[in-house]
Amino acid sequence: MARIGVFVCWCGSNIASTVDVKAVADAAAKFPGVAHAVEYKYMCSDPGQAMIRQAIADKRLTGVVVAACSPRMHEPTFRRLALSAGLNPYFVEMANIREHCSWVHDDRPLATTKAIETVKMLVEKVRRASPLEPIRVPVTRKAMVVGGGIAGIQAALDIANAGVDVILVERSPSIGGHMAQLDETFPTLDCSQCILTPKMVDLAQHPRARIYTYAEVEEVKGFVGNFRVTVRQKAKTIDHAKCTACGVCIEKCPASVPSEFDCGLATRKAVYVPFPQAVPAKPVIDRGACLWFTKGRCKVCEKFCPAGAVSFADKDSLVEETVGAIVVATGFDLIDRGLYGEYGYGKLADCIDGLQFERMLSASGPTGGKLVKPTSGETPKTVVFVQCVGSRDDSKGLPYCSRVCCMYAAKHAMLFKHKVKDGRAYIFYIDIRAAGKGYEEFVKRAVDEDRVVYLRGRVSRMFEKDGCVIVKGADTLSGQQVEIKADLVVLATAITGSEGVRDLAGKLRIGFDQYGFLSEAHPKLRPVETNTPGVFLAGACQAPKDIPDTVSQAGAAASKVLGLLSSPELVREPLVASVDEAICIGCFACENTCPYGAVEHGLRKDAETGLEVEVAKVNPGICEGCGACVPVCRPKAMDLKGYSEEQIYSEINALSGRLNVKG
Amino acid sequence: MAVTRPRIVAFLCNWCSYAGADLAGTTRIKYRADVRVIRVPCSGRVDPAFILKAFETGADAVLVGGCHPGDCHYVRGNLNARRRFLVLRHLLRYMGIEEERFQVAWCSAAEGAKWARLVNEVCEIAEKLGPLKGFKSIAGELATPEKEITLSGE
Amino acid sequence: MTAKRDILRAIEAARAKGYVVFAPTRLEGIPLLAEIEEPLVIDFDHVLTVNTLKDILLPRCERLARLDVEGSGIDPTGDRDAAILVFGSRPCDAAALAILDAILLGEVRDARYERRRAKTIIMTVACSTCDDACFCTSMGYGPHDGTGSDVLLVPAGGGYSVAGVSEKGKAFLSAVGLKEDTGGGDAPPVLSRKVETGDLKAWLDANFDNPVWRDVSENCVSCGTCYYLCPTCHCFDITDETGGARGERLRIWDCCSFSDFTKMAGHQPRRGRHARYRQRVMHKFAYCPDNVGKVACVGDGRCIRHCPYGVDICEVLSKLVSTK
Amino acid sequence: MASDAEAQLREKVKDLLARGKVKLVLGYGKRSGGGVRPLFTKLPDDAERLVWNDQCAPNLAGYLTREPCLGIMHGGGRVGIVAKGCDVRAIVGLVQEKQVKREAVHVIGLVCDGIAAGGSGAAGVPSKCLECEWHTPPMADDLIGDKAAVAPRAGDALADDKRIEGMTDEERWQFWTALFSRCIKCYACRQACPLCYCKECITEKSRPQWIAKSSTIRGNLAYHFIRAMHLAGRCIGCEECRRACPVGIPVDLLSRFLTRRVEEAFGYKPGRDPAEEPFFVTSKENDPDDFIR
Repeated sequence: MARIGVFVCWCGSNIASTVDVKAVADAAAKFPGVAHAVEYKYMCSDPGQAMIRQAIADKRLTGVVVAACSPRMHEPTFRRLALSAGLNPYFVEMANIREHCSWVHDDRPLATTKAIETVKMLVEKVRRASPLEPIRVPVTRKAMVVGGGIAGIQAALDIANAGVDVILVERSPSIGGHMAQLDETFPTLDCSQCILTPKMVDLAQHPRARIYTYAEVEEVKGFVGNFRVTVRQKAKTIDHAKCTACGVCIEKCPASVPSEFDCGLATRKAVYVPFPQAVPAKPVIDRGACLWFTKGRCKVCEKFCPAGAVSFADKDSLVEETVGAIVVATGFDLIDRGLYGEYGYGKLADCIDGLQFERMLSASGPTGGKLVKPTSGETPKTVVFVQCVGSRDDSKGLPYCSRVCCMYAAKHAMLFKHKVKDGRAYIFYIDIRAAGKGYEEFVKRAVDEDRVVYLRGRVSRMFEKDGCVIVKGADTLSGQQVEIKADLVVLATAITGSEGVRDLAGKLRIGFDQYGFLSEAHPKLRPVETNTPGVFLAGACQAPKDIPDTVSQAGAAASKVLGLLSSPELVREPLVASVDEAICIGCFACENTCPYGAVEHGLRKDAETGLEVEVAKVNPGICEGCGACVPVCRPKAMDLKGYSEEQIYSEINALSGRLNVKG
Repeated sequence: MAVTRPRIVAFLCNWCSYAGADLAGTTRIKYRADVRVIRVPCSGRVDPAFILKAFETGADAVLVGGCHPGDCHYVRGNLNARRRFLVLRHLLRYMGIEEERFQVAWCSAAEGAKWARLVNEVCEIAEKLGPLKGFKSIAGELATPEKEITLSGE
Repeated sequence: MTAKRDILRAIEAARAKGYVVFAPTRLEGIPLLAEIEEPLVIDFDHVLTVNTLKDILLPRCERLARLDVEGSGIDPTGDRDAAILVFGSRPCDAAALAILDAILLGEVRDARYERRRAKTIIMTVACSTCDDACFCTSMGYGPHDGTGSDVLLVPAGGGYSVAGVSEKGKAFLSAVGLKEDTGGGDAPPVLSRKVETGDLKAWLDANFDNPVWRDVSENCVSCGTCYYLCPTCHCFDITDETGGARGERLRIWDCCSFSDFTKMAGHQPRRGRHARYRQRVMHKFAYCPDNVGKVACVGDGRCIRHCPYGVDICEVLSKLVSTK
Repeated sequence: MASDAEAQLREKVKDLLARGKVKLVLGYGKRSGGGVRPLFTKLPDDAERLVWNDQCAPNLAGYLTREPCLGIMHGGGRVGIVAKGCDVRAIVGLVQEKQVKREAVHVIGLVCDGIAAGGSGAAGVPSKCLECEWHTPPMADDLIGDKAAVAPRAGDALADDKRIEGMTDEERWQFWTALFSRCIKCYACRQACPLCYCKECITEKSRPQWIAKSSTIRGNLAYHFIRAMHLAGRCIGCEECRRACPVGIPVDLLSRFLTRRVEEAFGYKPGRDPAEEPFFVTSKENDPDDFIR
């Protein structure tokens, strides 16, 4: 027999001024199953809580309804209280008679009626409640980071430094990512590699870190605390255990292809190390370019390798790693300039993108840091930088701002001027967005000290004319059409999610938008979490970011991971779905509906036929408790704890029979 | 006895609509007191049986509040529900219950004002249509009479 | 011979005396036994109504009590006291009452059934036609049989011969001013169906576990049609239905072919359609004879006529007895 | 439905059973006193008793989720089934909903140009035959019958619908309550429905009791209301429920109406393709939402 206690809160005058709290308590006292009903000034205050604790003991209450503010406010408070008083916390419900009643109604009788009926509903709900225990899931104290750019490196380092094992998976032959391609970084103009490479080395040598380069995530099974990730180690064809990184193979290799790292401004061999400071510094063979794999002859490298490290028999291998949490740091790509007919479809040789310009600037780059006009090799005198190429351009389907272009365009212009003292730099912009620490000052420097010319407007067309690129655009400030005869044009092309990220998102069951950026769980309050518990985001894979933001998000992701892995087991709210296997007919509508893959297959011996039939089972470690599976279960074998069929039925049922409160 | 006021039963998802209703409170936006709120984790939890039962037990209109598409705390619960609700509205109409008596709204945690407006609108709809007689007429023994109590006067 | 109009007059007279009158009518072409306000709607031409006297004496849904947890608590409810006249039901249905009486008014008496039975007059109209599902003769009854009736009307020429079968019936006749005249009625129709069941009872007693049960029940999909339309099936369930603080306790029909039959009592002991179908046959042709000395089948043929999947009790019975 | 089709059918079934391709074939046999009824064909010689004519209304798919078929399929055996277009759509539904493994059934599809008037309870030609787009089954292992010979029936499949749509809300409510107050809750409609395969129906749930058990109008309406929702977008319109109803309620009206609405709104037609996901377990960002505030 239920013995429910109802505690009506005045919340000072917040509730009492509009709701007749005494009438509510009196009415509640008469509800079936209610053993005790009182009102008090502040239920959440110490005396208020003491009062409830006392009543639970004295009146041997089996359930508690606190009629006060929103459960989103104080439900945890009163559930904790119940626990401390020896009552299962899930026997506590809150009737929201403040936010949903006293604060939004003036009419005392009507507000009081609503309060009474609301209390009645929750009394009925509590009467049908069942005791629930927190779900405990053992946790594997190890993390995986996908992507070896600055975001991944930083996250991995932070995790490893905290004493937790970490595995980093990078698709290319070396970690480092885009940051390794950059020359100097805004707003301080310090050398990118000088600050990045030490981190790369730290990670490579870290006792708690393991790096898979030239590898990709093949499959992800399991769930938060225990992901089972299968990693595909692509065949390197060079045995790194034997390789001494002497470089002879590279020297001798006859096959050359455009270098990804140098953005096609230079070539690399089929057997290659992407860049001098690469980690690992040992080469792999690009089978797409290797003559042996494409034409079936050569094997020169094998002949010359002193260490006998070349193994053409090498195959892709699959490795399974169990980790408790995953950080996705897959970074970004630049959009294809081919989108822009008006800019020559990316076919103008003297028109390059920002990353190519970075390579050109870099001392270790294809030109050794010398700026050249690709067509002639001369030093460019006039350089036009164009911002928002793709970004903020609905006509190209990219409405968003790529966030870093304003800054790097300014940086590029400056660095150009530093190298070519008598050069002229023009920047076409729409707005200047320099909202970072020291950013505005940086742009100002470009204008004041380096005399960079800013033109507000879009470039309408550019085409090649006697060895130069003619750039036509509008200067919307002077209201004039401008035409510039440029030696070199640098396009700040828009940033999108990196290629292949959609597959990965599918494997991890996390969302992404149409531009390939991964979805955070909440844009403001859960910016590094995803909708899959245990999977976090760092860096440009979530949205365009500059290095400082990327590094801080990487740190945030790392701290989330460390928080998650800080205890040997995971404690989750027990408000999850569960299946009555005796009723389940195995149509698995629940499985198709569940956004988390929490429904698994089990076997049940059917009482009627004696056959072993497949039935649905909910993995409480994965279930998020949304209850989407219940309405699609026709026989109602599925139910949701805490919002059970019976509880909701009773709440609705409690409303039959109107109440009229007379003033 | 007072004129019978409309009875609206609302199922609100915990993350958006319920929070939106909370916001209406914290910002003291006034609206009609004829709504009774049932909190559910997600609009995807709302079963057609809930709506049927609500009508059976005297609701003149039912309102389901969920997150805007894309904002669902559970990724796509609201979208799955949307399909059911569309079908349910057809069924209600086909059975002779004005489909306007069943309303669905996307209401975010930031839309306190929208929540207040929704309640008032649905109340007006219910008043325009008048009390839902159908289910009352078949409730038989289960038709519970109205009760009256008076304020404590304190 | 009594003219039809005199009979209709008698029905009017009964209504005048406060009888509630049930008679065969047609609803969208379907013959149904229903309460009538006006004798002219009575349908004399049907073979057999879809529903049976059970609808009146053992209704498919009957309130046992009202509940109000916030008010008066639980109070038992009776039903209306008016006397009932059932006109135009067929001999097989009337015969079924004799069986129901034996079961429900044995040492355990069903008070509600008894009360209603006592105030009900069964005015049977004997059959002038039959269809290929009828097999009353095989069950020891016939198209002109009076078993279970209070009054029996047998078609005679254009009209009817009238006989008071029970004392109750005779009294009723004089009360409504209808004279008995048992002058020769028309010849009864001849049934095409004949069931050879041999010593069915002995076979049933000996063959509870015979695999043939699976074969004969293959077509059965465990719906309640045969039970709900059967004039002698009488199993029921009791359900409480609530709305808010109000509720009612109802007695409703239940059916041994449902997979949740007797779930209330814990579990359905009969696993599989064959077991449930066997129960139905056993109950009618073995258990009832054991318990009340009567076979619980009158050969009205509804279960054959209305089975969506052509389960034919006659074929089943002959198949059973012919199985070793 | 030429009798040579019947002959071919018998041949085919005889052969399948003889070669042990299937352990059992669900087909039609003669029913005493005219008409047909399901025939469980187990031995090659039984094939002679199979019939195929315009009386073959019953949808046999429902037997696939019952014994003995369940046991056979579970043991790795195959079950043959004689099926018209509408019946096959039910089988497709069962495959979609994981009740039957495609490879466990051998579908003997029959080209069908409609069953006889009154074949599904209602007077006149069954409306399912009037709107039939499946004279040739959408899925079959063997196909018997001449596609060319199909002569579609004349008549308006949506006549009932139009009548009901033409009513006022008040009239519609009266119409349904009058209709359903006739229901005796014998559950013949449920048991006959090939897609009502639940072992324990929600009507049997008492905690909570969403659907009043009694056959009061209250209970009947709730039952048919929920049933319609459960069949929306799943009902393949075989009219078994209507055919089975002893008191002549056109039980299929609701679920078929809803299924048409589902097709309009989501372009989904049940029983088309076994690989298709049931519509109610998925959703699209661009689903219709004009009714949402």
